[in-house]
Amino acid sequence: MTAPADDDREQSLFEAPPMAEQERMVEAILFATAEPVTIAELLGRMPHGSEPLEALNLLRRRYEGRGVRVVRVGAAWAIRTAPDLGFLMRKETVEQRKLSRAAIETLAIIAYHQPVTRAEIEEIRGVAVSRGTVDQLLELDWIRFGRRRMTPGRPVTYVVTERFLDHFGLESTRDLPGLKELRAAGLLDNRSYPGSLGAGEGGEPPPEEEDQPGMFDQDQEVGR
Amino acid sequence: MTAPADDDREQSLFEAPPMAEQERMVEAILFATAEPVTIAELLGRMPHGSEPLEALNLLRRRYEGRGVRVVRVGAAWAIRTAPDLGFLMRKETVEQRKLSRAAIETLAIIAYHQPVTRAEIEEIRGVAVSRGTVDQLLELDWIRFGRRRMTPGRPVTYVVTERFLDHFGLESTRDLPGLKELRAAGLLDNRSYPGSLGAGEGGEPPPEEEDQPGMFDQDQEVGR
Amino acid sequence: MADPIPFQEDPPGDHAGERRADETFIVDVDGFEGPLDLLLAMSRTQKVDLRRISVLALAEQYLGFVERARRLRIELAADYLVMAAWLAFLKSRLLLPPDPADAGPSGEELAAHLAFQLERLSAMRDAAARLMARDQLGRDVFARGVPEDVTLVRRIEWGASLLDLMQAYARIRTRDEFRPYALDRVSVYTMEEALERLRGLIGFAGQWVDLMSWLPDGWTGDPERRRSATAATFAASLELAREGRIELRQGELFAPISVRARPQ
Repeated sequence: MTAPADDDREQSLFEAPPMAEQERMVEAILFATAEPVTIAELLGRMPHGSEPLEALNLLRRRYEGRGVRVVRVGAAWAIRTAPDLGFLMRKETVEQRKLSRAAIETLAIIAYHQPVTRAEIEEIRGVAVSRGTVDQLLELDWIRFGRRRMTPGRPVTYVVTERFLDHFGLESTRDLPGLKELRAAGLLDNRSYPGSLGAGEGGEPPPEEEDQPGMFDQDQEVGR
Repeated sequence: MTAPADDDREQSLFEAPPMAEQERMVEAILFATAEPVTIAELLGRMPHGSEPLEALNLLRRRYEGRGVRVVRVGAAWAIRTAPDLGFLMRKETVEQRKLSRAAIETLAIIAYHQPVTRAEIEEIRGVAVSRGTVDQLLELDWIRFGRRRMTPGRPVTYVVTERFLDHFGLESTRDLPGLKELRAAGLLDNRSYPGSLGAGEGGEPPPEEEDQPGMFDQDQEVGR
Repeated sequence: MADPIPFQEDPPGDHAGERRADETFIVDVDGFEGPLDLLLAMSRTQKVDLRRISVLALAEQYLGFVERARRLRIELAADYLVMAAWLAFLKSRLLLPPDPADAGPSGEELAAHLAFQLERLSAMRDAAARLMARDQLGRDVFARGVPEDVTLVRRIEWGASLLDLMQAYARIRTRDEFRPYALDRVSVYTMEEALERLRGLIGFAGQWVDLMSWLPDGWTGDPERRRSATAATFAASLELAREGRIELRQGELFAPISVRARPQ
């Protein structure tokens, strides 16, 4: 066995491509998909020894100010059109299902308070959360079940998804608008009713939303 | 198209965006549109007075040598992966499996004794060689058929291939260490090779392996 | 359910917006998502920071609303009445001096919590509005229009290192106590040897000869050696018959096999 020759071969076999080439590869992979791509997936698809994160940062800088941008979505990355050019895409615009006010508020509460139980959502809104509201958000893949809360009854919690981040152009839930101020003001604390054993004793359990369709007609409440 | 005869007010009202801005627009449109886009369509979607062909040519030049390219598809334009990066669009899942003991032993005998017939391999191993074992090595392109032996029955012989040498980092089979070197390297003194329990302890021949479908089941072979 | 009956009442102020807000919740309970929502709307009429809101004033306002609704025989949902009862309790707590025997929360604590609930609900509504005002995918921002399919390829890589190979070989070779490569052939008579011998002998076999008489010397005594020599010689005779050099004959099953050179 001739050691030097062996070394050479191994070297060339596993040497990572130059960074400029890696940047091209990341570019090609991100362009080819509509879904955000994780670093792990980039690593898996690029040649051995590649450093996708560095390539991504280069690429991101390259596309600054261009018609499309490299954006981070949670633990993944994607290319998206620049928001100021949305007016050109009227043809591509997806007719979005109008969300009820209940759904929008529930979504915001989940995003800002996650992980959060249904009882906590009801406590904050002061009204029962209808099944349809949660179903709609689950269907949109904007929320999902989180861990069960380790309290009596082991209630399920809800958290927002990566698709939620992608839809609203957020890098992470830390980037939710006004999050810091809300936290500083103590408005995200789980403050329970004074002197009570648990939260939500203040009002009787709110009535079931479904039973009273006239009370807050979801289809009318649409918008913001 | 604004004719030069138009008055000043009209001119400023319909002034086309700067070319750099038009390039961004073309970029975003090509990116987000599901089908290749014609110049006429670009013209229809961009602000009045735009010159999509010029913007397109700028964009096309910008993408030269990048991971994606602006290409002509019939009478329309689209962004596509650079041809040399097509391999990235294959997601390969590689499953690493260890060769069975039977296969590695057979391979070793062929490497050390080539050209060698199946009968000779069996004689050396002290056990029948299954068809599956040989087929697997042939499929891996690590062995191939050599010349037929000029003895009764004209049995085929096996030899190792270039790919074998390549995989094991050998210039030729003459580079394979001999018994003396194996001993010097401690490979013969170590009696408890992984998986060599029977052989190491008392030369007890391994059980008959022919016609055992589970032969390639690594977990069974290796742990023996 | 409450009918949207116009209800004229002295407006609390001359501010048009305030009046409208006041009328709204008097007239149209349908527009509210429960008592907390209504209380939040009422608190807005105080035009102060929600943290400095007068909960007492709010309680009175709410109780007044319920009273008016009752006079108008407007049917209120149960939770509105529950809230009214609770606010009446809160009001008494706030107005009466604290009872030292009562270990429950003070009126101030209860009022502070209600103020917190209202502020939190208001904050979440603002947050929801800000969220929805963001650029949204498929509306303001767009993903790739023509995703290219990723071909999935499953590949099995069989791994073996040179060390594996050498160890395997060493394993085989050390079974024979490191003897050099030479098979133990003491009691094995090979077909090649038998062929060699038969080729020399057939020239002399013009007549039928018992095949067993051709066994080599030293291979007829020991049963193991005899067996090996017999097999090899028989196989060799078959090979020569195939080549057309000899003829074979056997009278019956297990009878001696005779052989002779094939007449040219």
